[in-house]
Amino acid sequence: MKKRIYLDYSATTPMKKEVLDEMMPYFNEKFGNASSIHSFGREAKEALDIARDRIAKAIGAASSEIFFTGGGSEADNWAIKGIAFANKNKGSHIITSKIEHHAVLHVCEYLEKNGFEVTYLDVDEYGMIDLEQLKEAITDKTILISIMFVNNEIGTIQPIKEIAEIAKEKGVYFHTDAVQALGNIPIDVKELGVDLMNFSSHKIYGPKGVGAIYIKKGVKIHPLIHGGAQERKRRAGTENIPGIVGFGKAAELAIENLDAHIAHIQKLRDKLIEGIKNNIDYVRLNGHPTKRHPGNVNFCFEFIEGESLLLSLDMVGIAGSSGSACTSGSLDPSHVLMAIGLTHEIAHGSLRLTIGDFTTEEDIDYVIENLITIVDRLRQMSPLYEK
Amino acid sequence: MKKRIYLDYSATTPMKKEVLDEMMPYFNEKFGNASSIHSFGREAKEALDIARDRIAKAIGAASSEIFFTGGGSEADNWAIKGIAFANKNKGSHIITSKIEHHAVLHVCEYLEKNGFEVTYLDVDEYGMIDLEQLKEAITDKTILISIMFVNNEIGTIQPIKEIAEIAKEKGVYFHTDAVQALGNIPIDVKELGVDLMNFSSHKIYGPKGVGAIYIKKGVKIHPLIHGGAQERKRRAGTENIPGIVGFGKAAELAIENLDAHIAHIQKLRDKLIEGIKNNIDYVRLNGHPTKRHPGNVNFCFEFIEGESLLLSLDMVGIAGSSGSACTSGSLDPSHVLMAIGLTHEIAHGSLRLTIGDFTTEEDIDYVIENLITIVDRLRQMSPLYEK
Amino acid sequence: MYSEKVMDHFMNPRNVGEIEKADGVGEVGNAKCGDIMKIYLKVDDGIITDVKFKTFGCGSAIATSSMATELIKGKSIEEAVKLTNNAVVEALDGLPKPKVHCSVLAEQAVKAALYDYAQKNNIVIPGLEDYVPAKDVHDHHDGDGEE
Amino acid sequence: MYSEKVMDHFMNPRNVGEIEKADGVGEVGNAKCGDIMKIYLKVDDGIITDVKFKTFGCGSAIATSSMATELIKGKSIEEAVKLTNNAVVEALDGLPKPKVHCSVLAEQAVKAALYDYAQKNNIVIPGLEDYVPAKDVHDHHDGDGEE
Ligand SMILES: Cc1ncc(COP(=O)(O)O)c(C=O)c1O
Ligand SMILES: Cc1ncc(COP(=O)(O)O)c(C=O)c1O
Ligand code: FES
Ligand code: FES
Repeated sequence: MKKRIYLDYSATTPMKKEVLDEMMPYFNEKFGNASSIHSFGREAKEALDIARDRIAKAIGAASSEIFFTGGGSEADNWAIKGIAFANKNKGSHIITSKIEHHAVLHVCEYLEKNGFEVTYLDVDEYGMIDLEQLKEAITDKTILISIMFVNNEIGTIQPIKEIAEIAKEKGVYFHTDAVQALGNIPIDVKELGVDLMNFSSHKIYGPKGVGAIYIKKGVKIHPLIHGGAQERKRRAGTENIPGIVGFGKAAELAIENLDAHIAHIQKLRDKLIEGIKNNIDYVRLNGHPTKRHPGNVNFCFEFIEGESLLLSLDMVGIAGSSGSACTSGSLDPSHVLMAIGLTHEIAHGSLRLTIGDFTTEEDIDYVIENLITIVDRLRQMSPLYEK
Repeated sequence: MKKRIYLDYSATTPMKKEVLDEMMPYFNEKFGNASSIHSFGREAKEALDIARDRIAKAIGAASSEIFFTGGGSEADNWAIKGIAFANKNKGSHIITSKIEHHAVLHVCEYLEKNGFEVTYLDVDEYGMIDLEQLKEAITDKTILISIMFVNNEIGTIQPIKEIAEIAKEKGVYFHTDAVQALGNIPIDVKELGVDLMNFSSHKIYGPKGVGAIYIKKGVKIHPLIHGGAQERKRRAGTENIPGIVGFGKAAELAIENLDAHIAHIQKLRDKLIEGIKNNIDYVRLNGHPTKRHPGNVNFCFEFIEGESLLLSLDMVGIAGSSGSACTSGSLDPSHVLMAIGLTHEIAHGSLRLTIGDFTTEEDIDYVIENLITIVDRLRQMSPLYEK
Repeated sequence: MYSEKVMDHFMNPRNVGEIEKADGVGEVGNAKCGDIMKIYLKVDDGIITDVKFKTFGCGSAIATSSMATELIKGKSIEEAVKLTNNAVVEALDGLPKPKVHCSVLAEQAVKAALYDYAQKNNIVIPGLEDYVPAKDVHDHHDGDGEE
Repeated sequence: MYSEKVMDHFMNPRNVGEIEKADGVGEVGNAKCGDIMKIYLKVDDGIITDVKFKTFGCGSAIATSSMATELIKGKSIEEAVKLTNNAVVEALDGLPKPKVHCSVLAEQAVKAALYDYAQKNNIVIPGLEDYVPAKDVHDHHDGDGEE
């Protein structure tokens, strides 16, 4: 078979074998509904409890503060709409940043159309928010700050603890989207002091279609999905037991292997960054040089366009992603690349390669080698490039 | 191993082997994100398209009218909130029934707290709504009628086509929760004339945590989960490809085997109903005698309480469910049993046994035999029973 | 969900039945959810020599009835009146939180039977001086989901 | 996502490059998303004898540039001016819906080059009488999701 190198771990990950093994009995043996009181139901309930404990342990929370959802996006929607509607008597102002995931941004835009006011904080050229700007943005009417932990495109890590302190001081809830953080940097919700934090299983070698949210005890929030009394009446719907079991296992593995995982991907990340910088002209590393996701590589290649780059890489078996307008499905290039101050033209030539546990040194060598040729070929075709 | 007889197919089903087989490659081989343009992404996208086609075919819809969700409850929430908020300029009145699933009822109650008005239609002793009462309930401000297709507790089947005609005539959207209908009665959305219909995979031998909604072309609806541009910008979140693939396969199998499936479970259902009626005194069949889910058996046993009955059945390996207050998690017995006019005392002794593809004649014999003994034992303990 | 002890007392309840010509009978219940517990006492010389129960209710209600009767059998009425629902729960190795209230029903049924005995014999049992027979002691809390 | 033909024209684009001292040059693009297409024509006796392109854009933009140049090479300017984006799309066995607009860029680039030729030679090409050079022909529609 043709060589295939997956460098899109921030988009989604393959499931680990241990995760699948753990899930298997729950598909057609222990298949009960966790709400049923018979033995089939109790088996499911036990599995649910274990998974919840594992997630709780992974982030230093109490099990009763963990709620499962159908994914990271649902959890983002829940956090923001849930807090907004439950606390609108206190105020109607929300603060977020310009580089949030769309599952946060589009919810905020929806709320703006429904009587809420939203401040979108700027970021600097590295994608970092400004704590002073945050402080100034807080008003009497502010009920929620939502700032992501690790950016999914450029990998920048925000100062979550400092933000939490500011929020706490002002008596404002603080939510952080930690979908890209879990399993890639250590997390302790109590030490960080956040009120809400959400996760997605398929980013940490777990199954797709499962997520979770940490809701600190005492936080006032409405459900997003009403109905049955599952998840302590906060999130209705028959629990996806195999999915939740897999997520729990994936979280457990992620924490057990955290140091080795980080060391492995960081080494390869740095090798890739150096390889590109040393071999290709007119490139620019996006994101923060040090406060960055250990597996994230994001470059702009001037004079060429991202989709062409992705397609060319795909032809040699390399899977990456881009913030180019041509792949975005909207009129504009990535809002994150715009927010860090790139021009449309430069943002167009962005390439994100994200490294994971199954990436090897040889993969990186192969990528660098092919990237050199491909970038050159596309530049030769470009009306913007004059050699 | 101890005998285990699962008679709770309306709560959830085991996955069929063919379903699991179809899902397997998508966990860690074809694991891409369907939004990615590389080969891993395209494999996922293809699988997604096939599954969507299968669901569409199963209900006579166009593929572009099918949207995947994280379950039946999410789809109910989406249908009702989505229509309510998108059409509130037209009116703020919703009509539903007293026997809907909580994923409909609790959404309606939530909307009542947020400026909407809701009419809850009565049902007769068999659980049927009254079309005249429906007609009378419709006002200038009515924007949505939501009436379930097949009731999950007592199995009663509503006259969906007639309701759709009334809705159409009045220019009101009509949603039906078909979670218990799919795979148990033939469905053709075009012939029925409904605007929205939702489903849940784990009720038809597919995986948990996946659902779908049919939204007729042209229906004005807001998303419930905002974010990425998945599902044609209507439902954000990385698609649960293995889950969706499994659901698609399950729907395909359900339709292929529909006649045999119905014949099989109906025969066993009738055998169980007769067995109970002929051997145990003071019992009452709940639900409609003929317009009923082919696998649904729901009886009240006077003088005893449902949880005790379930526990006793569980001790001999039989898994069922009950509408008793003691199992409901709320102060009251099943709202469905109340709506068909049962007293608290009678509703207390309810038992639902739901039959599926893996149920056998011997299972039914075993259940009848044990039920006779158990009911007698519990009645001997009951202060209400005088023999 | 239930401990082994609860399941044992549910499946093999002790002291089920009625006592003809009982010295004290107590019936308590919750009009709303319909659970009913009835306890019969035989008292000799201030000692509970026999006790029986009938219960219409959940597994926990039956098990707590059974355990409560066991705990007061052979005891003096002064001891029996001190029986708390917590003692019953403990003796059963615990109950799921939403089921703890069923044990209150058992405590109340015992008290009601003792009160009946006191009334019939025109005595005052220490600890029952202020007792007012209550039928409605049963409320449900949080719980599990549903399919 | 893309047909085999598109991928072929993307990976092995025909007529890439520039023509020095071209008889007509057209450049179109979308200020917003930054895609740019440049077409060079060599015209002899009303016949397009050579054509080259350079494109900064997506796979579809490159493939449609390549196909467009193939379709007009050897044709008369009267024929070339009739080239529609639909013809280019068809020749490529179709394009995904959100990518159809890239083919419009190709049509416009050809027209711009022909217009430039007409201007330089002071002639009027039938079908280009009302042509106004437009830079902004590129808009994006619906699309796929994101992780
Ligand atoms: C009629 C009905 N609607 C909705 C649901 C909710 O579906 P899910 O459990 O997939 O959220 C169920 C079952 O749980 C049901 O029976
Ligand atoms: C930062 C971030 N937030 C939210 C999400 C959404 O998660 P999901 O795809 O599970 O809905 C993603 C990825 O998709 C992400 O990277
Ligand atoms: S050039 Fe932008 S999408 Fe084709
Ligand atoms: S008697 Fe109703 S819950 Fe125990």
